[in-house]
Amino acid sequence: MNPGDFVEARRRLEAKPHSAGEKLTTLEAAAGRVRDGDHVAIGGCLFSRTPLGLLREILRQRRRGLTLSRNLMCYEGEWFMAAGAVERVVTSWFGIGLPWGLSRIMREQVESGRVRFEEWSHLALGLRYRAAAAGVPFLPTLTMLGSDLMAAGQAQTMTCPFTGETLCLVPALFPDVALLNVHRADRFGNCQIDGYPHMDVDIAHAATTVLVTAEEIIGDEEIRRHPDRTVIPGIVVDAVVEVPFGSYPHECYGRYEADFSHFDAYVAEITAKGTEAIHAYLARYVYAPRTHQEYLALFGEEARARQARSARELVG
Amino acid sequence: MNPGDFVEARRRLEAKPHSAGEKLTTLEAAAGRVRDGDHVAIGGCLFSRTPLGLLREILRQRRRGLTLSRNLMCYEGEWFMAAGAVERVVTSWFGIGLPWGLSRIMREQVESGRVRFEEWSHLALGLRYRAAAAGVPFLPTLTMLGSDLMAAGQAQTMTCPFTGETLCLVPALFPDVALLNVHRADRFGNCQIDGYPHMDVDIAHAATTVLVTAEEIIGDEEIRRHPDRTVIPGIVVDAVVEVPFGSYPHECYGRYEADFSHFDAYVAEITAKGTEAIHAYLARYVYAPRTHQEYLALFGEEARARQARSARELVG
Amino acid sequence: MNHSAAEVLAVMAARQLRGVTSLFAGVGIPLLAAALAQKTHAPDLTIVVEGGSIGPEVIPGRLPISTNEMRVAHRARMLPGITDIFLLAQRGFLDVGFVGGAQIDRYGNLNSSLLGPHERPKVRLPGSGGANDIISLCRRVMVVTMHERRRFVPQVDFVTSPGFLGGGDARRKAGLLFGRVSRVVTHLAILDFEEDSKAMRVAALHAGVTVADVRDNTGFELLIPEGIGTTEPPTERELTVLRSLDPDRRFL
Amino acid sequence: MNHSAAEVLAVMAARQLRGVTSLFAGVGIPLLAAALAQKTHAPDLTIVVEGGSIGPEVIPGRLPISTNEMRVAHRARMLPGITDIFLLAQRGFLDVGFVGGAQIDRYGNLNSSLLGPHERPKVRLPGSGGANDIISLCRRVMVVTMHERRRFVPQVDFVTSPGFLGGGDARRKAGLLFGRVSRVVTHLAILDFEEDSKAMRVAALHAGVTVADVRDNTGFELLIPEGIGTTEPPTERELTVLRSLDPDRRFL
Repeated sequence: MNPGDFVEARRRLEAKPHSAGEKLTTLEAAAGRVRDGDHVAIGGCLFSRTPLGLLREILRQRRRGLTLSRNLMCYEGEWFMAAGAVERVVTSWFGIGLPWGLSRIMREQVESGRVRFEEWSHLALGLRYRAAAAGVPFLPTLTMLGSDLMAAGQAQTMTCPFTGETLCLVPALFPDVALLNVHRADRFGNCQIDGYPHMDVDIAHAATTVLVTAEEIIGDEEIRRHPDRTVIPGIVVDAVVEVPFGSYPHECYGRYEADFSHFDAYVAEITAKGTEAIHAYLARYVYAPRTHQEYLALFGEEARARQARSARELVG
Repeated sequence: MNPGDFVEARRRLEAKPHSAGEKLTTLEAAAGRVRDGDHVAIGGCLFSRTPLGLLREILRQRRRGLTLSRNLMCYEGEWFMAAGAVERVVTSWFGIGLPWGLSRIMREQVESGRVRFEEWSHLALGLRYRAAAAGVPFLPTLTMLGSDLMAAGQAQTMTCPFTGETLCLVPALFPDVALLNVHRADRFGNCQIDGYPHMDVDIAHAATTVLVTAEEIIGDEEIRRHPDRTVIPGIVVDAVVEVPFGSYPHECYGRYEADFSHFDAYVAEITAKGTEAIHAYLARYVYAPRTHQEYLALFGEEARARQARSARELVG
Repeated sequence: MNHSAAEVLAVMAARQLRGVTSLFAGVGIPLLAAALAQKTHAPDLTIVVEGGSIGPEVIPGRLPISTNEMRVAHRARMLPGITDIFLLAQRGFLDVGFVGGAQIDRYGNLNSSLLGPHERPKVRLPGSGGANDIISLCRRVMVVTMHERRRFVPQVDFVTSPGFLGGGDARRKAGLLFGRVSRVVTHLAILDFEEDSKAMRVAALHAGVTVADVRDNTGFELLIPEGIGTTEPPTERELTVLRSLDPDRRFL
Repeated sequence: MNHSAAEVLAVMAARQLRGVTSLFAGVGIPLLAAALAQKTHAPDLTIVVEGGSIGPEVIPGRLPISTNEMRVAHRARMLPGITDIFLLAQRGFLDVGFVGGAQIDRYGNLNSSLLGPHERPKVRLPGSGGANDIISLCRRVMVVTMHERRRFVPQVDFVTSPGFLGGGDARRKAGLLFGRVSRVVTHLAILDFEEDSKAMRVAALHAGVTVADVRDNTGFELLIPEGIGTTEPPTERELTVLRSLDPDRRFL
């Protein structure tokens, strides 16, 4: 799809079977809606509310040729690269976090030309999703002007018809699929998020298909009691799965803090053994566990309880 | 200011003394920041969360030559017209509510040419505030195209550089002053709203000066306990006044329902006696009460308690 | 069962919502029609109201007066801002929108802005509100209106909400790529638009209504195809449900 | 009191915040500098972090690692979405932004994207994140960086975040109407830009640093005006407060 092709994007949305009914399903069935070659947008930001449950299941289903987009991409990006599942990443930043330095896996894959890295500024990428969410081909902005990001991406400049000033136009970004992990959802897909909203709302409206994991599925009465906490309406959502600790060992605001000791070990292994280490990691954490429960068991209940306590201390 | 002149709008914002400190003040001092000829944007929608306290005080201070903008304008628009305070209204709809028919006062003032009526579609007006809130000169949209609203307003069409399709560009609307009534604010101006957000957030960011009444001023610890409920940051607010029942007899979500019997009486008087009736109304409800308490006393405690009960029944 | 013109209108509008999953509706008859559909043949219908409510439930006897008051938020599932709720329609999430207007012409254009010349109107009406947005952005739009000669005019004084503009492909040429007015539901008939010319056409008459009745109440030449059908009259069940929603008959 | 290069950097950056009411800051030294300023001479300073936090407080010993994790939300007053928080800057609400980069050139342009040719980089760096947005949109921007020759290059390999581009009025001509890089704060000196050419210039040296030290650590010709002053060394109070914020010296 051409950048900003809102006509095609809307036709896809209209052609899709949609319903206002129930959407509860399994991780397997939800992830099964992703096709080889799809553009998959990932909710959350860096190691916050990453939909790791869905991402692991997509890898288990051995998808190929994907485009991944995310505002700040964390080690899930490395997984898809090492697994040979991704051809292109669209992001404003790729790493694990300042203390862990440059991503060795990403450098190998991008510098060798195996994976294409399309860089946008953080705001520009946010506006691309927002344009798509609004069903328009672009949004005007004052960011990115004059920088080499203009030529690297597909942004254009225009002369404002009202003021004569130069503006940057960033084209809408319409993902095929959006993956989100939220705090609460009802069975119709109405979603509530606590704390940081990140870019999830725009991503959900921008994508053709929206797959959601929720830390908790709540009842009809509960969603109706606080409708002003709902940020994504069920009518835009296609699948909902209850996945407690769905972002673990990344963080979920107020519920559990990220487990940085896991990050330390992950990076230390890659630093010591390179690509081999990430394959071992994928085998252990992605391919081996047959269920989300088996995955969580690898971390232990005590660690989860500790991270949950820690979260309450920070933002309780 | 020309439509969409974001450069001038930003320079005004930068030139304004601003602070991250306390902003608690009185209705009188807050309203005193409005100048003759200002463009005043009104928060809420129709008879929901109208900042009536501020509006009454502006009338008491006998401002002249104002532009009023509001998405759906209710009888506060009639007050300003009858008081000779307004030259121009920018809105998508003007009335009191379906059951009360056309606004007689508005018709007289507009049809005689005394007041200019600039009509935009509801979304287009929302996007004008949103463009201003984002500091850009326009936003693209597919609404209004082909209609006579295009020629009536200052919207333009453009050919999309990405897709070749025709788009409508609505110019940013930068009010001089925004008036809002919110549920809760802290002394720094951080605002929380329950229920309908209407267009308040965009209006606050679009205006140069932001005046807020809050049903309740809350403490530092309380705002910090639920930062994800804050929708307007203190750094954009200039004055905060605690005004319980600040929209009464209009509604405030969850706190009090609109008192339609008051609307009935108001319209019946105007239907019977015309302009004379509205002057009598202004004398009684706007000019006579020296304080907000005196104003509320005109309605009686019992009515307020009834409307508060009613609100809890509806959305408790 | 005897019934009023408003009741026929509400029942006929409700019947258009079979299979519809999301509807943009205003208050009054449109909201009543939506609630009726929900309680009969469209239980999964999500009602969306421009004031900022998704999935509200109508409280019998306490019908909302405006699109943005608490009554429209009753038991809602989400309360987005007004601009955002219209953007849902712009993105293509809304199946159907209901609109009305003071005037409608043969190409389905609606006027709710003013009567007389633009610059110095004889009657300044309330204005578009969301009507222009709904007709421009929803997938399909149905006009729901009483059928009166002063309302069905050859050409509207002001195009507040574009139907097919001058007919043919004029709407598409103006940049309105999505949506269209698919039906006009009145208390006399169901009307649609001829494929090529986009001129208004009678699709079905309500029981007891003749072509002459429709013509008499229309200020322009309607297309009248051969063998027009007749709609089923409102059933007792439909009327009972409808009246239970508006027992004071504020809108019915 | 003895002090590290990072401590000098944090103290000098903090001192730039006198009178500043709102600051866009990243994690690490910039956030430490902001917290130090808040606890000393800028009690009213509102810290804004791109991950979506307004007015958070730093927990001593529990410094955030990323701009969008819970630690940055601690005692915040608002948590807007990421796009919205940048739009605050675009509208003009943010007084000052702190940025950094892997390379900086004589016109204050920054590179955090890649080393080597664009199409096939020798080193692919993490990317802009919000750096480009902060430098494009805040009223004033200060670069906060260690002063190293490999970092201070004649021309950046890639302009991730535009300073004055080619100098003179190039920035304005590119459409960047607002904001500018006003200062470069390093562990050796405070630098600014000459009014017309926009070339980098030494404004003040830190105690014990010579012009030769600065030259040795800069890969291009700096403007060196007559009579450059010297900054006050970090005070005991500044260092004490700073160290109390980062007792494990993760960043200091």
